[in-house]
Amino acid sequence: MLELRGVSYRYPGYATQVLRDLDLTIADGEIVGLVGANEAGKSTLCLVASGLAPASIGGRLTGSLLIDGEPMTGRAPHELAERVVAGFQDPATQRSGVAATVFEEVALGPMNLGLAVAQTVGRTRAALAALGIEALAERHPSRLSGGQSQLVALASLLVMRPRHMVLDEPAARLDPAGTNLVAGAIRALAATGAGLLIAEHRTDLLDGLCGRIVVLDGGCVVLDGPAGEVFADDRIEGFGVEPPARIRLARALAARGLDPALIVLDADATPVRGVASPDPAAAPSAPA
Amino acid sequence: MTAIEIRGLTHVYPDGTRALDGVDLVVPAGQRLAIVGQIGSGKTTLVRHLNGLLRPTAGSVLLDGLDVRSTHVARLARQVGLVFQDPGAQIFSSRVRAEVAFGPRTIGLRGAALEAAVDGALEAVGLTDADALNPYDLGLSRRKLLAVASILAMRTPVVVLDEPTTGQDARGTARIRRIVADLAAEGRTVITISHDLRFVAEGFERVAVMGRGRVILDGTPETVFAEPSWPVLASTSLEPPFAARVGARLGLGSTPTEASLIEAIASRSAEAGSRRGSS
Amino acid sequence: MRSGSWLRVGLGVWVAASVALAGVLLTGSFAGTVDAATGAYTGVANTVMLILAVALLAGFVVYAAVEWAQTRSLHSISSQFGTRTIVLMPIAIAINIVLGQTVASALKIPIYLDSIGTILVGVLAGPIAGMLTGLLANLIWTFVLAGTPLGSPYAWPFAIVAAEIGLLAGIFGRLGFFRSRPNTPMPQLVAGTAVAVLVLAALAYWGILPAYTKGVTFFGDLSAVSPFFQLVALGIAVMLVLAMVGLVVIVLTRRDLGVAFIVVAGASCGVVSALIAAPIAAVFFGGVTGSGTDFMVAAFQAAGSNLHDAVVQQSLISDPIDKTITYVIVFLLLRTLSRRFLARFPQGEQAVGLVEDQG
Amino acid sequence: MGLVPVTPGPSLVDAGISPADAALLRRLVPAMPTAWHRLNPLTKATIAAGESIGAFVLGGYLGPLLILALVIVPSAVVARVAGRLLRVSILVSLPIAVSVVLVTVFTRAGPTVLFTIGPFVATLEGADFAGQVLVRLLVLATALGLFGMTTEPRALVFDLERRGVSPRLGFAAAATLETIPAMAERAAAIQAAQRARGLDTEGGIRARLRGVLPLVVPVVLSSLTEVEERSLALEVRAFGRPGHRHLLWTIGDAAWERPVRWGIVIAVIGVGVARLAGAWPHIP
Repeated sequence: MLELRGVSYRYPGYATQVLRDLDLTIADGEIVGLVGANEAGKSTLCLVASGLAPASIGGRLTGSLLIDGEPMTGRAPHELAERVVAGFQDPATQRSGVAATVFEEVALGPMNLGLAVAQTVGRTRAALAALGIEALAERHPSRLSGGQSQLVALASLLVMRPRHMVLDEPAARLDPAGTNLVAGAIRALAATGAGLLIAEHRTDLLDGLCGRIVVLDGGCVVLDGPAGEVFADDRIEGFGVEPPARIRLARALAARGLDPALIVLDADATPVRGVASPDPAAAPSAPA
Repeated sequence: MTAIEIRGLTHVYPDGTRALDGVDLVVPAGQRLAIVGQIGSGKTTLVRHLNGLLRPTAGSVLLDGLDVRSTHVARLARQVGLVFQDPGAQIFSSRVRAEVAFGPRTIGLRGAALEAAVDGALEAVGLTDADALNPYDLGLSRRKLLAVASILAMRTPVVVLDEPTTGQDARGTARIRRIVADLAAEGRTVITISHDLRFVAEGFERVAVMGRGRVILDGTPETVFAEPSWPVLASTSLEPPFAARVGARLGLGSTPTEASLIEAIASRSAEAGSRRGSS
Repeated sequence: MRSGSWLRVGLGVWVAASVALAGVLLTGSFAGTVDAATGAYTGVANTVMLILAVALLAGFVVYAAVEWAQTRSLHSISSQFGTRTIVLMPIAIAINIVLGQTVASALKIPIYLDSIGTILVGVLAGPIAGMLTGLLANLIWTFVLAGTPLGSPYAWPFAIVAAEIGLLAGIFGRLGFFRSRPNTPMPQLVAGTAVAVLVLAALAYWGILPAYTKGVTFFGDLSAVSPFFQLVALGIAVMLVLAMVGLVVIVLTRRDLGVAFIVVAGASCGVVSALIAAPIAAVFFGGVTGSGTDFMVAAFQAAGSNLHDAVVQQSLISDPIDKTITYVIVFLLLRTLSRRFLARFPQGEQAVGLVEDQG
Repeated sequence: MGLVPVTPGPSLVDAGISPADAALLRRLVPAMPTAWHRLNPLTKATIAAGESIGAFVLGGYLGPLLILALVIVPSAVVARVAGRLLRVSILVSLPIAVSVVLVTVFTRAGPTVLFTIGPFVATLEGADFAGQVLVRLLVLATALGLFGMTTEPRALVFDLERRGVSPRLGFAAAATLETIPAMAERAAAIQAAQRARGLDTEGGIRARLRGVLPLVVPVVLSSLTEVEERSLALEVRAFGRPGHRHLLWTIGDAAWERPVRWGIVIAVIGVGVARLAGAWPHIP
């Protein structure tokens, strides 16, 4: 369980509070989506939730970060590493730059923890298998596609066996092929039972993946609830968040006086053929 | 205004990779063109020929009939403004305003004209009240808008945007769409490279699909995203926009944008309604 | 500092002093006289400077060894090296190698500019981090990059010079020489510039000119000196005056006294580096570096200086220019940096004078 | 000296590692085709440093040439890199060699004149000094070239870490390999971006001077952004944790290699002190 209680934070050298008296709880195994306009504080929240702010960055945190009820104040970053980890946008800067193979890159974390070679090898194999990238084990980490590099970065986090993972726009810099790879990987991470907090603009990626959605505006949590409810809430556009396609289309149809049910999408947001085909017989009584 | 003619353009990099393999593309002045295709299909290489950063190995690039090779790069910058994908590759001033002023000042603007160009560009990207800030105190999204502003201020007849919507939120993308529309309204040619096919379908009148260094499909969003073209899109690992997929599934023909999809459904229902009314 | 650390520092200083003394006695530098036969000037200054640098390094090694013996760890040193400083090092080394070559080739003048990264680390992360980065940079340039096109087998002897550059940059950074002082009031501006010009003149008079006029005072009898050297000394004097006039103009127009501070710091680092690098270049490479400055060495030798003096005379021209330009570039860089970066480095905010209440 | 057989491969702790994993770990170890490659990296580094400092300390022609003939060349033959080593060493030392000849031959004062070209007088002493410097440079280039071609930098860094050097310093050294090419690419991309905004980089000195800051500042600023992101990514993987790490693989260190290393160090220091104290006989 990861908790932020009454958290406010400002960066070193700056007076403005970027997060203001914010509460957030992520239960074990829960997948939470974090949305909000740019500079609403999403990245800062990710840094605070992973303990990097203030442990690594410095700055001023009031309130507390608790993991399984234990306050993390004053802990060094490496003490947090087995509890909560953070992933970032750019696959290149998440590479250590000192490993000649993907296997050694992923094994870096356990080695830093001082584990015995047998344990490091075991954990690394498990992490590569969980994300389905065993085939990349002996490839050079800098000669992979954007999507593959991001998967290696996620494996390098999973190998730490954290209870919580915070991912700040993991697919932001990827092409469609890479984005699909990462979306699949996130589902695999969810299946390992780790709690996930994922910051992302494209609500379609979060729709159907996250149980809960938190909306951030001006450094405060303004909405926190089940994904279906939050995405259907009309206020989110005011917070600079665009609802997923299915809701946009439903609203557009309703605005034209048509029945929103004309377009029905199955779980992974692909249009279902037939059900909504406006066959005169099956068409509901469209308003005259 | 500037029309662009690209004839049989081929480019082979020193390490032997054949990035462009005979590209033919004519872009009339004032057109909004989107170039799409997977990473490595030659998109960025192509646009770098427009402002002379790269020289053709074979073929030619003409700006208003003038061969790019005969013009000095610094002077080409007056005609073709190129906004790079990574804002960090350009920003070097300690104030937003000074950063935007760099381009126009380098091509010779001074005094009131310079200030007007800067103000106009800051206004277009919504950074008017942030002009005294340090560019690195802006978030990544506003830094990208700053990079766009620094090119807009040069008032070039051709503006090229490389992946403008990456990392932008809904408001940022909407602002970029407005900028594209305003530029087109002023009769300037706008070319973008983008993976965001919804932004492409909604904001551009022509789409050139590139695959392995060639233009493999060229047409309006309606034709390029229609179901018959899907195999070609797949060959350069592109997925048609969501609205196009829904439209095809519902047998409504080509609906590249959500607006066109709703329109098609509305007309289909009205038609069904009238048939039932008359039977 | 706790008692243990007094012991370490005391031992380190004692060893450094003894190494310096032994060095001087061994090479008999203090007896520096004008060499009767060729009238050449036995370069007292540079051998002393080299000995001091070696002594400093020996003192540092002893300090570290004692700390290791006491605590089985090098905490007082490694704590200076947070993750951020360690990650900055390879990037600083890459900046040295890549940026130095790109800018030097862009400007097409024979300066090295290969210490921008080392100076940056010194200012942002502190003197010891700067020193170690300088040392590591040259060793890596030779050993780790050996066999690659970028590697240079001739970089490692100058590791000690790079260490000194990093150390000085760290000290100047801590003392605030890199602080921009925008729109300083006019009286302070004039006073500050005057002091800077005086310091530069003194630095030139005692540091640079002696190597060219064979120990003869500027206004004294010039006849004993070969005409070639009179010309060179005159040329340097004119160049220095021009530089100072330029400095005054820049400081007054930009109203930033910081420029005066940084030029003084750059020039002094240039002189110190020249004095240390000269003997190394002479001993290891016969005074040759393969770059444009070799022709100056040849010219001085043709005019009668022996190898040692010729190299000193050459580096006393090129190093101060190179280091001053590098210091000014780093100064302008720091002025552009947003607090977002500076605040996260151990000495970042202190170097640029943004120390805000952290409370 | 380099022909003595080396103990088999890297030492692998086989406790609790499956055969498949053990095979994988062996594949991680850089290829070491010859006996010379299989020497411990620190030994090869000490040999390279010993050869180059020895050449300077011995001075003259005989010393450096003996080092070259009796140590460097045979080792290069054993390591099967002799051809490439010669080519690369010549290439690397050519620019500096040309300067040495020009500077010393023509400017060193000396009684015996060989020939004169215009104002320049070539003296025998000049040629002799130039010859000595050239031989030293050749030894330096070949010694370090041989080390570079037969040792994977990461092997040296891991070996030093095994001996107690902090992994953080090892990281700084090893990370340079990937950082430098990336920095070169970034500088080129930035120069392209600024030229796209009208910055003229081929003009006169004033134009070029104006081009310095628009190139230097973005390179440094974007590097500092990268430092920030890299630091966070490493902290999250417990990079900051003090203490010993169990490395996946290390290069074996044969029993005889330690005395050889110390022998080289002592020999070079001995000759150096003797030379300083003037007790060393002058050999040409």
